[in-house]
Amino acid sequence: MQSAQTTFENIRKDFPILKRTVRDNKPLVYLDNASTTQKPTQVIEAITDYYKNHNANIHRAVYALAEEATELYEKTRDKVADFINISNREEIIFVRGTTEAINLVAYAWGRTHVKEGDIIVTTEYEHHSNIVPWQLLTQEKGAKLEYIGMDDNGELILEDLDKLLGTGKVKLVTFSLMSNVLGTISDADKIIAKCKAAGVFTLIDGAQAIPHMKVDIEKLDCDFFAFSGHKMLGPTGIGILWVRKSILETMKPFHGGGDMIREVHKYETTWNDLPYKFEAGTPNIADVVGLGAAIDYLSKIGMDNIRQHEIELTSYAIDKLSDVKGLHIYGTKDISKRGGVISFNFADVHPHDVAQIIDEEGIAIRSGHHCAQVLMERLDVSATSRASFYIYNTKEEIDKLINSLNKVAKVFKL
Amino acid sequence: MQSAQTTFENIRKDFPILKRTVRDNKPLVYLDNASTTQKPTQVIEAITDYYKNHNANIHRAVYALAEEATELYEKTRDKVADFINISNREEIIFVRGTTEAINLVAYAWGRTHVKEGDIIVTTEYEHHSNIVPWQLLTQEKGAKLEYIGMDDNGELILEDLDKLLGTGKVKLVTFSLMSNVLGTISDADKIIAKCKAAGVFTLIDGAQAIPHMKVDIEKLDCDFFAFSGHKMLGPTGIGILWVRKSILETMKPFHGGGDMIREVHKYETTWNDLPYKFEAGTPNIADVVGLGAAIDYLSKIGMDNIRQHEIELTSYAIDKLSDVKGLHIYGTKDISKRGGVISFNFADVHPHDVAQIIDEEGIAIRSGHHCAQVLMERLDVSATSRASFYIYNTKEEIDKLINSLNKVAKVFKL
Amino acid sequence: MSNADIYHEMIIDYSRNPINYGKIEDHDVTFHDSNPLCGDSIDIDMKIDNDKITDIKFHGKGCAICMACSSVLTEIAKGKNIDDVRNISKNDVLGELGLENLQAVRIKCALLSLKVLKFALYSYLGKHLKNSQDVDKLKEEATSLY
Amino acid sequence: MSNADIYHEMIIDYSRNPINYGKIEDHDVTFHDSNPLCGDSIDIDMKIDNDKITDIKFHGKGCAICMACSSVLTEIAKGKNIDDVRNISKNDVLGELGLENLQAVRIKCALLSLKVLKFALYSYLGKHLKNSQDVDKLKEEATSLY
Ligand SMILES: Cc1ncc(COP(=O)(O)O)c(C=O)c1O
Ligand SMILES: Cc1ncc(COP(=O)(O)O)c(C=O)c1O
Repeated sequence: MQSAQTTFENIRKDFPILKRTVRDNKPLVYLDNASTTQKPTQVIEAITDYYKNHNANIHRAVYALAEEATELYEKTRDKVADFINISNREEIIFVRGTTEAINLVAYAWGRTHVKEGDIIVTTEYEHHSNIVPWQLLTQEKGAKLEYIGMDDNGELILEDLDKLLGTGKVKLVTFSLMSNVLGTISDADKIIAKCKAAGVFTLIDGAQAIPHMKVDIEKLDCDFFAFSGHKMLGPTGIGILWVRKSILETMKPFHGGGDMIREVHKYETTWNDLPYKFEAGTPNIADVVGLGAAIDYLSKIGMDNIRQHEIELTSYAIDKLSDVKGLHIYGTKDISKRGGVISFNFADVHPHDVAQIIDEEGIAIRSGHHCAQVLMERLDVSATSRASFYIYNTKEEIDKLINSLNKVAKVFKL
Repeated sequence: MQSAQTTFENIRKDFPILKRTVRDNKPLVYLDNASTTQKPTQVIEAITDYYKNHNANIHRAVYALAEEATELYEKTRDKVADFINISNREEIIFVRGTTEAINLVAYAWGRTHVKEGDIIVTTEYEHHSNIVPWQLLTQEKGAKLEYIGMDDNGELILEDLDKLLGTGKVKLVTFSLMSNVLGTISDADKIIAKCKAAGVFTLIDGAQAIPHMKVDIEKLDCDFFAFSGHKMLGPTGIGILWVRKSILETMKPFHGGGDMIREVHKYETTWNDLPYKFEAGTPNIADVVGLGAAIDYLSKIGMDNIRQHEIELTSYAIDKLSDVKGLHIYGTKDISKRGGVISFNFADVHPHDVAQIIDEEGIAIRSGHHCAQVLMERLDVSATSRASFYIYNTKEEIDKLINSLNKVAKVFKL
Repeated sequence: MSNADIYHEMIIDYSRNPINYGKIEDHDVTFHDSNPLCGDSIDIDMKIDNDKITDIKFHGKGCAICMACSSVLTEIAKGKNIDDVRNISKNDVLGELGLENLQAVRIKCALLSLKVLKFALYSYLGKHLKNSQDVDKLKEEATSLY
Repeated sequence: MSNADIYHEMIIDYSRNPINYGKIEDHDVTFHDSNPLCGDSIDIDMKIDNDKITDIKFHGKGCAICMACSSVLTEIAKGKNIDDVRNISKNDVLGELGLENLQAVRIKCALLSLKVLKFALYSYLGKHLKNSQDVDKLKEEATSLY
């Protein structure tokens, strides 16, 4: 491994899109990484190499290409297992993304195991994809959806969890390891310990955590874990659901179709082994291969170095933003408890207007509810502006963001 | 449009993989197109251009990249609408492939509208992905799955349909427009007319038809239509579900999450407009763009020219194969009723052994049950060998296939 | 038009001091909608007397564009006959603020209130009119605004 | 080894004339499994007397590799003690036919019958043995064969 310093200096040249200019010839400053990340040449080339040299449908055919494609596809499963530190590759299911992963659990586990009167617990700072599937499930089953509240520092109120667990009716506690709005890193160890003591399953939405810090699932000891490839330098259209095998074995199939069956007869069917039982149809083979390349790329830099880089950027940004008059940052300022996601509001200017004005300077940030309307209600705002960082971002880019905010101030006569 | 002749002569150079050699330096002869097709440079470049120049999450952000990405994504929806001739772009839902499309219908339509005692009708020559989802649904609901039988010519026995419709209990008739094993083109006009007369919905599995012939959904007048991008020169991981709007409006959401909602509150949620209600989470943006390029490519050649090219190849292949001693071809030999898919068995040699031996000559065909075990039972075989053609295949390649079969005969002392 | 030029004086003013902002407690019709992608959310209340919009107010949350357009729209509609209000086009609203070339994603901010207004009329007319086909056209119009 | 070289005399012979092919009507144990990807399907019946496999037969459908390996495997197992049969490894079967370097997708054809045999023993021992941990190891072995 190279030293972290040199690594991050050289990283930008791996990302072709960073050479782009936008609007009036302004260099692109991409600060919407919590939404999706850019892709390095290594990932793009893994995909093109797949199509130019190995493309075939997998698992079934005996010819050379099919053999190569199958091997490339299955190799990524091993890489994922390694990356999140789990020993059983059969527990890894390829899906489209975090959203599909959580819905798969809600259907294939939830529809079997959740009954009338049961409680599913989520949190006030979840992404819609970790709320809506549980609303659909609990409404269908006559079960209840309850929330762990958030304090004004942007941290979960674990007493809420204690109270809910005390009812004895909780079947599942689900929470994001890192909030996509506030960047808060949840105290997963504590939550999981409480749930384990109560005999309750835990699902972690790892969409924001996985790209930005080392995650060791064996150590976390949760039961379900979901994340998306496109937020970790990988292609769109691919994500991971990990489920503990003993639970996976109690789950009904979700999608029916090719590859997930053992024997199909007219009126009954038996299922394939894990994980294939949950991978019906032709999978997104090329993007699985691309995800493998993304994992290689991240591993080479080292997740701890990435976390360190983001801590530096985020501290710097919080400092600078705090100096902007009228600008309010949400969530904790304790850097050890947050990732590189900063949500803010700027005086009375609506976040859309902020985003649009600074877009003219080439700066890409997100504005809106960030698919977290329950959190917006909790914060009593309709929207926030959000800047989020990744490995290729620099302090100079943060300076540009700050400068562009001056323009907003001017336009809105702040 | 160029003349068909020149078009097909020049096509091979668009496909980088066709320059590959396999095994002992043998030029690749790819004849497994019913499984997945190869990709032209134009499609591969659309994907890389997306990642190198436009990548961003779609629909929500106001910055330049997001605007470009959204436009590219939505433009493919228009291309698809055009390609299958439907006027309402809101009826087009992006999914992973045919399998997800059919499962979406089974969940989001079936779970609401199919009741105990109802009948779902499929056919004996369906792919598992058009059987298993209906087994799961009917078993859950106490409904029944029934089959339209197939005659010895490989065609559907429409009297079976008449009898089933006569019960008055049929809710849906689902069938593939082209069989992936026999190549039979279903008599969709007749089936749909019968179903319409009985007030019964129809779903068409278009996975095999769409890549190989002009399909006009408005004219077909079915209610649901599903197909996969990867079988029509497009990337893996993307497919289409089309649903008539009046039906789509009666369907419950399937996956819950980002983008499919209108407003999320803690305990209730309202849904987004069509088609977004059914596109939860970050979609497979890059591969949607790639699919758009595939449609452009196919449209430029012209679907009628493609069909004509395949008729020539298929007639030629059937003629040549018929001359091979001990070789049995399944299905009709009436070329107007079949596409470019030929399933056969060669004396007493198991299809795997056939496929493996000719793989040494660089020839890629499929062997096995082709995800159609119900059909295998009907044919009373455990497997077949299958060669399937596409725009880049040539008569010379068919000659090579025939020659390679001589080697099989020699090894197995036929 | 550069995208930033849309933030001229009038827009900024309206966003801070929207006109016709508020509720009408004894409205004859009210309608609410929101933009699923950005969270902008608008309610419109109306008093209707003898086929005439005698009063109209809006409230909700939105960006400067959304607020300015809602102000302009309600101003255009106030005092007009239903038939005239039905015919308000998107360019009537956008033109007033020089926003004809707004980018696609912001068009939704600009026209949310027009959509809400059309749906409000649709729901009002549904209760008070015989010709349902005519009313359905209004719904179509509202749905296809953006 | 070129992949085509696997089709030597012995394999072709066994595929046409498998040995130990058929059913045992009064078997003490029987097991069925299939390969989900290619459709190969094998049943094994056994007579077991005093911890000894006194008779073993297989039937089903499969390619030449599958048939030849099933023939060889049943031949190895016949007359042996359960403990010895438990210890049959994949190389015992593959080695007999010179198939050690078979490509991944065909390994499943070659070892399907060994998997079925191990599962059959597992199910037999499950009914006749006390030491369940020991039996579970057998299941693990069978599951992880390929
Ligand atoms: C007729 C038919 N239906 C459905 C499918 C399933 O398509 P996919 O695997 O892309 O979901 C296929 C191809 O495998 C097919 O040939
Ligand atoms: C915390 C969190 N969960 C879930 C998701 C949904 O991921 P995807 O859109 O890739 O399905 C996201 C990102 O949008 C997220 O940030």
